[in-house]
Amino acid sequence: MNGAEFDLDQELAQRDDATAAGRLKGMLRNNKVAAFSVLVIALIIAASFAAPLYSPYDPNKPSLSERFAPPSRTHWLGCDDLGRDQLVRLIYGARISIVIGLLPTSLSMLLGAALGMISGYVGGKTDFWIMRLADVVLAFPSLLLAMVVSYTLGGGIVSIFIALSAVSWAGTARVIRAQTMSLKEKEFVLAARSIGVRGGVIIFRHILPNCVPSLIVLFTLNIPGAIMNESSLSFLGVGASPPSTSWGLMIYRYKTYLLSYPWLAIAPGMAILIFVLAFNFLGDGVRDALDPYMKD
Amino acid sequence: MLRRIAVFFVAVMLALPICAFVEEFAEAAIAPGYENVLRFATNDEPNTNDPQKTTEYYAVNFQVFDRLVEAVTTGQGQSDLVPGLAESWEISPDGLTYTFHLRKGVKFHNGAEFKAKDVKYTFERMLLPETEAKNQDFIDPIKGAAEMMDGSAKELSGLEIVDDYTIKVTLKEPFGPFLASLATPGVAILNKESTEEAGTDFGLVPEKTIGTGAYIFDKWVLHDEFKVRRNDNYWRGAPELDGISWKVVMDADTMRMMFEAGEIDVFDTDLVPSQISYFTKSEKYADKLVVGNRMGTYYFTFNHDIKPFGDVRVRKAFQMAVDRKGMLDALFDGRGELVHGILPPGLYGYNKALPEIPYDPAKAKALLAEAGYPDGFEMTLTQIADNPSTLARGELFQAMMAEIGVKVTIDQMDEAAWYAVRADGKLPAYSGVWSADFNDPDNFLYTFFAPGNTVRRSFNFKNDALSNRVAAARAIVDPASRVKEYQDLERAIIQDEAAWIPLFTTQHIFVVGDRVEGFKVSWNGWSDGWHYYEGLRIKK
Amino acid sequence: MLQIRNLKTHFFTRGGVAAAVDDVSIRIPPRSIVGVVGESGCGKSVTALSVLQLVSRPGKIVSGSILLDGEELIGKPSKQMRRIRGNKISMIFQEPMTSLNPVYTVGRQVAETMILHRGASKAEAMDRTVEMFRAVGIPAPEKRLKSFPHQLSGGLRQRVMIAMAMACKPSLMIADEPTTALDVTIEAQILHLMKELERDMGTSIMMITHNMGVVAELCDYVYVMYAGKVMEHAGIFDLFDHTKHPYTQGLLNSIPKPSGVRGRLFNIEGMVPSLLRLPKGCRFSPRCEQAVRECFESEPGLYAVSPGHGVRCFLYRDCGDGGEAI
Amino acid sequence: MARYILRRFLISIPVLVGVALILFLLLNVVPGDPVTLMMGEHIKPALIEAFRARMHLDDPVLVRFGRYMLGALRGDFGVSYKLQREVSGLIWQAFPHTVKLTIYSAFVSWIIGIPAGIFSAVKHNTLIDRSLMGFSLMGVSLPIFWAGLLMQYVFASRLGWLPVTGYYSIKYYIMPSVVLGWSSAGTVARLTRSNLLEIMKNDFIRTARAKGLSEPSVVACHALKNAMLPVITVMALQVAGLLGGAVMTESVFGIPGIGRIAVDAITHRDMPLLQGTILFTTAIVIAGNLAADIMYAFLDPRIRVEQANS
Repeated sequence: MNGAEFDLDQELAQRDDATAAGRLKGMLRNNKVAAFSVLVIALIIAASFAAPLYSPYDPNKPSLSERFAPPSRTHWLGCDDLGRDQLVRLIYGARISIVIGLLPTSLSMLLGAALGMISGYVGGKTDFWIMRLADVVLAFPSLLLAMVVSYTLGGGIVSIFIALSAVSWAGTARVIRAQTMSLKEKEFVLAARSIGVRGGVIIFRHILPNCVPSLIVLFTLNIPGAIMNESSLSFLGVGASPPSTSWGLMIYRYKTYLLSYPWLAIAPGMAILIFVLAFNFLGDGVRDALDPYMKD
Repeated sequence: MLRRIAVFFVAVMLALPICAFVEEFAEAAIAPGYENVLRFATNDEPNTNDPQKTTEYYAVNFQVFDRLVEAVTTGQGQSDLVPGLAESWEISPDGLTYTFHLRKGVKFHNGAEFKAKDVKYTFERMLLPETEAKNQDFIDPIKGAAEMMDGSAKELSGLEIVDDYTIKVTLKEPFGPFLASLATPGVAILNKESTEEAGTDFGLVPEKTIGTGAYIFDKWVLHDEFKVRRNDNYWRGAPELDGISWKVVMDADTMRMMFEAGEIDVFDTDLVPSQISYFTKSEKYADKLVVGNRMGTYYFTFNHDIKPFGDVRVRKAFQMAVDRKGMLDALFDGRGELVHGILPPGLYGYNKALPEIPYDPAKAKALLAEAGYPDGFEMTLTQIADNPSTLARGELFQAMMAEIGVKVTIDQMDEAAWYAVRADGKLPAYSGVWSADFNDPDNFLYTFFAPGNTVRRSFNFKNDALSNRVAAARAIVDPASRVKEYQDLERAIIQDEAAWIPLFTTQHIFVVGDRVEGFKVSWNGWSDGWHYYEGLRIKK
Repeated sequence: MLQIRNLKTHFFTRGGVAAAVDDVSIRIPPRSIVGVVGESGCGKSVTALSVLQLVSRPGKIVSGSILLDGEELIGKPSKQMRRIRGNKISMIFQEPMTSLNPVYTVGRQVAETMILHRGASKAEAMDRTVEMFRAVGIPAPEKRLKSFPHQLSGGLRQRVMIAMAMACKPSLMIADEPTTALDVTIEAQILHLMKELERDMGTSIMMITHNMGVVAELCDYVYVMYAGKVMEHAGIFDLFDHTKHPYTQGLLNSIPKPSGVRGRLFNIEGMVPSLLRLPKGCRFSPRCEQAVRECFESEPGLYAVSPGHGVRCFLYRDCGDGGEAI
Repeated sequence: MARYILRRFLISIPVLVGVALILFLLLNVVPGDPVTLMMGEHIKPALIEAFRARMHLDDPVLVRFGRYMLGALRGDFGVSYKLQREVSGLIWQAFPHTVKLTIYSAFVSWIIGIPAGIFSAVKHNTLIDRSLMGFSLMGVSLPIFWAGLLMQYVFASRLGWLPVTGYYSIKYYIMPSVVLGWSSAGTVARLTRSNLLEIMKNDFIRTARAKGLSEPSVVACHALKNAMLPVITVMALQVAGLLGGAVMTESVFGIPGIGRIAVDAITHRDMPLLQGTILFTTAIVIAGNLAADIMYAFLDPRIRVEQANS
């Protein structure tokens, strides 16, 4: 028995929400903004992937007679410079923005988590070199690095994947490394090591599960960055292979009509704003709920 | 103590912007000194203003230098060759020897008098390998040019100084458009002494970039602005304007806002073709459009080395599958004219009688089937990334090809890779526009279809007989038979061989602000032009 | 001097309402040291924080009365309440490291109280701080003024906390487990210091602890709390010599005996119940060895076994009601 | 202290060399030949050879890297392919504009971020908290070039209050700084908020309250200073983010800074210039981190004293 002061909150937290999932559920109950964000994100994702089921127009087929048609009952957000329905293109474009938000983030998480755990667990020279590499990557202004990488690899969506993964693994690696190092000293890990369990097994059995909450937090917080970077990379005109498109590319392409046909440029910008804002709110909520380790 | 310093540092950082704000806010909106300056904008920084070392940035060169012969704009898409620094010239009957009588009393900006040695210096500098000049094409028909370029000669044997004001130029073989090519901005005349002295600073440092032109190179702030000022001692008479400035604005959409906010005087719609319909349809700008015909042709290419483009039936099918009128309407608001060959209307030697290539997707499909592709095939169209107007053209092409069953993938490459692959003859297909450097069919046919050039432009045109005729046509002296030969070649290459898909020529539209009066588009419809002509002035 | 009457402080949580302090009455006479003992979670700290009205959300004082020299503190406007905190009632905490702000010197933190409540100038306050440091036995006080908390040992830090608490000569000092985090020798010194201060300055002390040894050494009067309720209260000699409540007996048994008979340090079976799921009947019944059927069914009142000695246990029902220590 | 600074400084050298090496490899394994692009289309093969020889483009990559680093040590970063001038000169010319933009933007981000963070921490989980955080996060969620264009449209083109582009005086910097500053205000607000929340849970806050301090004084005197220490670090780290954002902002608002020439260099494959700008920017970022650490050490007595003792 110790003399800790009465802390009911903690007591409750431990009893009701012992698991990460439980705490996330609690967050959705208490944090209305985060809950609403989840709804928005889910709606956007569902709408975009179900698009072929209900879309009245082909997103890629030009219709020269309807060029720059203003918003109307048949075309809610009007038509673009080649007469394609803007709303339909926006919905289809969401897919690429979503994939770009999720895929490189997942890749970089995997890479960062793996390197971070190896670095933290093995220590020594391995740790030194991995962390110096992380320093190097973190020192680059990430957007410029992504631009260089995607320019090096040539346009196209795959190079954007690689570019975005290459710039964002380092932050993850640092956090996971720090956690691994503290977990490594925990009794259950020491016990496992003392009976000769192999390093790889320890990492997968004992360390990885304990890093999951941090990974979830990092994941939600990294997605908006990836989507924003994609839109910035589109500034160079690289990205999805035409005629398919992404939100970033739509802004890039239609910004030129901002003065004459403003809806063309405003709609994809708003879409990014809403989607990314939702992810930011969700990320904050998730971090408030799960974050035992990270401060910033 | 150290802590205090840190605190102080933070405080200063916070205070700095506030001070700056107070200090700088009360400042005039329009820069003083620009009251009588014509203000342009460009979206690309020149690499240099050395006329011999650039192939694309002539905005300053036109104003600062003069040429032996000048091409002046006489009407929309029309030009005349008039005497420049050469007062007069004689051409020998065999077309091999040109004798130029130079103008006397012309002064360079540094006060030195223009003499024959300057012409000799200019030509030899262009040809010497160590100069790394890029415009050698325009003078390489001169005898001895090849020897200079490969380093075996230090002097140009085909150029002879008769006296200070007379030079004699001998060609290797007759070259019809020689005079016209001397009028291109790349062959501007430099001053021997000052250019030698400037060394690598020539073209970069304004005060060391000396010419005889109507304006003096005044300043160049990188990524911001470059400017020329009036040459009061200009031999044709000082211009009316105090100067001309070019603002470097990377984002063309920003440029348009600057124009509307009155920060620039002339808006070049070529930089933002998407804005054409806005300006042409707006009543506000109806009387502010200055329109010139472009001496240029838009086209799609295909690489004859790549299956199935070796088959003329496929190429013809493609020619018929493109709705060129629709494309012109959609992308350029219909402001232009369809082209059925190579040469744009208005160019010397343009053939009005060329039969029209019809838009006929059904027949195109039939032709494809005949060639063995009833279900179409897949192909790649390349373009340089970050070019929305080319992309729009490509996407329309993509959709039109889909109609005849051909699936087009658009591959956006970066500029360097694109040029490198094209020079290797390996680009599968692309679209582009070619505008005349000088007013002659040679500038078009030789560029694309001469042996070697068809590879460098990724055509790989297989009809060697025609290619060789393109090269041989250069030496024809008689104007009438020259024109006939070029027209025959054009018909054979495009209408029979279907070597490319000609699209259209477009108008070049400038929107000119309230202050400006008398602005003219240069004869070839370029963005850069020689802004020394009657009537150009700024309203007071 | 301080009278807590029927104080109820509840925590309104998602899981339900937790009565952390449930009908507690405590009296602290002038110039005395009163102990409040119990396991963690018994509500002793919340009682202390309630006195200063520093219970934070989701906790809330529901009812009761807290009189300081006859003046009601509950419901006092926060501005007036602030004049009492640190001035008339001060408080020191368990962990002297984290209770001091790491980015300010200790001198400044002590002086702050005097500047705030006594309107002293900075120089005056600093002089007084030196005096206070001397009074609480900090060596080289002038030098220590400029030290940061992390530069001091735990014992010194607690002395600083005490100096801060005593700076305005309050009539009551609440000490919440002040020695738990310290070594035994340091603990003895600090306890000695507190006793001295009580004697010299006449400040009453409300001593919150789980340690019966500390109580034996320091206190005049003791309240034993369990799960939000006072289980037994008595004068120090009554409590040790005539221990009545089974829980108190358990607590006392947990003190290591000098005789060398080593039993388990704490021999009460089971855990403190969750405040959200209190057992029916007596709260202690599930752990009580002497519990009878009745104990599981209804709650005992506070019975007076002798004047000034109350016990909440059916074993002493016969002694009659009125065990409130008022 | 001096030793600490020196050690931190020495660690950053290999990082910088690593950055240079990665960049060099990245830029030199690229398909496509910048020479074709630089020299134009009618160029004779002999000239290309000459150019390649002059630029040593045919040596092995590592030899070129070594040569480059030796040059860089002397401050010679080569000559820009496109602009044909010394890269170092071009960078120095551009740098002041970027510094200005960065300082102004940082200022904006603090003005928005710090108060927003403080108020939303104090009013934790209320509507005020959510809307302040929402406002700050909105900046993070706006694509910079889109927001920039919208602002140009509204404030310059429609209202005529501000100039569209330029960098000649403070009013030219208003829009770019707001766009860029707002975009990083969210980070500052987040950090301020979470730090403050964390700090407010500390025991010494309870001590301060028990002393009788009012809630605003508790926050201002006791919590804020502790909470701001990490924020100061972030301010310096922000430099990296702002420099990245400056790429977009400078391009849209016509500020001839580092970001702008970097984009120019990317699109023109101007390797010496690109390499120089990125290396320089990275050096600034590293210097920023170093400054952050040192500043942190000065401001936090715990670290300061430890360093002094060691």
